[in-house]
Amino acid sequence: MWSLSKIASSIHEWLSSTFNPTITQVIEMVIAGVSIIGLFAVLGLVLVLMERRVAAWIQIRLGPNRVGPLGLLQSMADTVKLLVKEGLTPNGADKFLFNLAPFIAMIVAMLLMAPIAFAKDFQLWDLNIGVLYVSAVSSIMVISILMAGWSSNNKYSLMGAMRSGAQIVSYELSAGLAILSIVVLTGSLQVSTIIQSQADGWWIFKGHIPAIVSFVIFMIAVTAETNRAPFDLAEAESELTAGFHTEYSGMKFALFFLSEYVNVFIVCAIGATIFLGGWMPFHIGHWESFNHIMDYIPSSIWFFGKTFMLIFLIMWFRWTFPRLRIDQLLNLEWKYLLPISMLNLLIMTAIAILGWHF
Amino acid sequence: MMSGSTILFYLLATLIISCGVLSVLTRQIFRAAIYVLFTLIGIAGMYFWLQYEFLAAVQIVVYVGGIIVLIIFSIFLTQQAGEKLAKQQLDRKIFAGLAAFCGFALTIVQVLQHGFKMGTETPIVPTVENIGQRMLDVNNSGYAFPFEIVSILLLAALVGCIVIALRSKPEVNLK
Amino acid sequence: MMEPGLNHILFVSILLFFIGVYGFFTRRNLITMLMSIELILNSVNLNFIAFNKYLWPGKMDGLFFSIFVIAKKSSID
Amino acid sequence: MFLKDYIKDIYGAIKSLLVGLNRTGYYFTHHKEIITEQYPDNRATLVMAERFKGEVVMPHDANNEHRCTGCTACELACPNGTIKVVTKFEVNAEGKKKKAIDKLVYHLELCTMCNLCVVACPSDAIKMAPTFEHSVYDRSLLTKILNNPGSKIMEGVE
Repeated sequence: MWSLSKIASSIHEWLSSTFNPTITQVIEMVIAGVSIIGLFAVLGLVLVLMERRVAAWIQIRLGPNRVGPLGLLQSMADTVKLLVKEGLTPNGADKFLFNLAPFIAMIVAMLLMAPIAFAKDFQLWDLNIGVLYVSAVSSIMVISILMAGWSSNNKYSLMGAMRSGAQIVSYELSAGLAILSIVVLTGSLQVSTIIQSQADGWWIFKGHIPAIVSFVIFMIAVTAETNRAPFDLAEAESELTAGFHTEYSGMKFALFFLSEYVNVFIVCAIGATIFLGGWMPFHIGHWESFNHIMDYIPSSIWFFGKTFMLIFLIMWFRWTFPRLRIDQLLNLEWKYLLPISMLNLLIMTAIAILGWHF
Repeated sequence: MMSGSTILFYLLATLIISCGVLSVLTRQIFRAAIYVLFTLIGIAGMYFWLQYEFLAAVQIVVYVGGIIVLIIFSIFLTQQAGEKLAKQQLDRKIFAGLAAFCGFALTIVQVLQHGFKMGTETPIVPTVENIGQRMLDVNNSGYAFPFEIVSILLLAALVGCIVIALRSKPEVNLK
Repeated sequence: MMEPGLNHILFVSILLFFIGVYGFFTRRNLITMLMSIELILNSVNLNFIAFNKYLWPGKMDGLFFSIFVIAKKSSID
Repeated sequence: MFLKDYIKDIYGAIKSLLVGLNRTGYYFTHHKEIITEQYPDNRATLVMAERFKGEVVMPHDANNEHRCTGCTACELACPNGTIKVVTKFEVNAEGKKKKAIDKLVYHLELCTMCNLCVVACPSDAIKMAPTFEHSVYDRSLLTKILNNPGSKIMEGVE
């Protein structure tokens, strides 16, 4: 049976037997970087196509079916179109910050890939604050949006950036509290420990109703954090033309676009890791024979299956719900999600102390 | 041959110092905020380099996600895009530069003359578990009491904010 | 170039401190003065951490002081 | 009571969200009733709606006769000068002069398909056709003459 960790370790052995340690490390870093960039490209292509297909199916349409067989090359064609477009910089814009903003968005998305466990023993950096690292670094994202909004020298951009700033800063709280309520149960922020603790069942099943509540809150909060509908006030087409990326075109716009999809992937991967056990197969308690059958499915398939299920959920939200108004958005966070998630955290702490979880 | 960690240190130091200098010299206020942001990220990187990961994450959460966003919002609400700050007076600059340089020279001489006694104890890994247990320890020199004081301070700040926000405008008599 | 140690980190943090002081003296705008204070406090935090790491590796007091400084700063803002 | 309203709010919100998700989920899983028209492929079976307004045409019967009297009501009704009626005088069998149309010039590129000319026509000579494939390589091809060459007015239309 193939697995990603075996491939990685065989590459590592071959490299360390051929070169000295420093060069081995450099080559491994290059390989990791290139594969992350490759993953980005694949994710961009796949998620754009998936989004258009899901949207079409929900609206009883067919979706892209002209470019390539079954329209599978549609996102390739989109990429080529964006690559050959002229990248404009508006007059009166702060050129340095204007050009820097999309790269910051991209770099942040790359940094976020580090602690994600893609398969069993297949992780770039298993640091001991993994989950906190993700929620910390993802807050740099808001800076790139604010930067883009200010430096475009356009009132729509500025308004979109301000809305998005208020939105991301406030929804980060309830996303953090939802993550914390599972961290209370595991007693660790390390991604590998969190996954290991779900070897006898996923937290969403083991943690009773509070886990489900925090899962729901987490999904709502990350939908808002990634600026997707129904929380896409930052780029509300009907009011703000396109919000913070009104002035962007060509490759710079493509970077923003790609980073949005990569962010969706990352938050779904974190959600899958925390609530649904990451690469851990579906196990029921100590029912060994059943668990053994489940182990035959490779761990990477489990991880990507769960992640894409959550991505589908977020796309489902997008094509179902209408956009919220800004005051409704802030009411939802401060009057409903935050008090509920605080209460939920309290209940979860009690459950953890009393040992009521399975 | 320098090791990777040495190269990393010098890169981070260059980032911190150059962005710090740019942030106090630039005349565009938004750029100053962005340079401060890069300085803070560089310092967070320095904490990572020192293997204080928890503090680095806290630094990024609080400064980047909170304070810099707040500063940028206040810039958005008070300044015009493209407007430059007033030019500083030359004598003021000279005075400030001289004072900063003298202070810097004095301190660095002091630091270099003072021979620090390097610690020889077995180092503790600052994991989250260790930090939590040491900080909330009530017996052997834990920091439970200061922790409570700081949380009361934060609560007071929160209440103060709400009071300021709730203060209703004085009713204007239209007659 | 030498292996970076305590003195290197102290050099960086002292330089950052006086950059902040220079900014505080020259700026006339409240927001930019606040930014300079930001730099000063961060250099102090870096100092705490460096001393904790190199002089008292068995304790964590420097770390706690930095966390309190960050908390206090956020409450002031 | 405040708490009761609060919980009721949450319950109502979750219920309405689930109803919405259920509806779209139904469409997603029952992927049979497709409303997409795959246009160039289904040209043979394409059915346009009755009410679709593509361009103004003048129907002629088998004897190459139309119903237009040349009264220029359509030209007057048109808000942006799309229709130009060019009239001539015909001498009929009894030696009487009678006004008739020479050409009815129609500028498709100016037309907004507002249907006012069709409404204004007293003798129902023109109507809207459901054609929509109007793209041509030369703009002058969009200027059309509606009456066929050699056509004449139908008997009994005044």
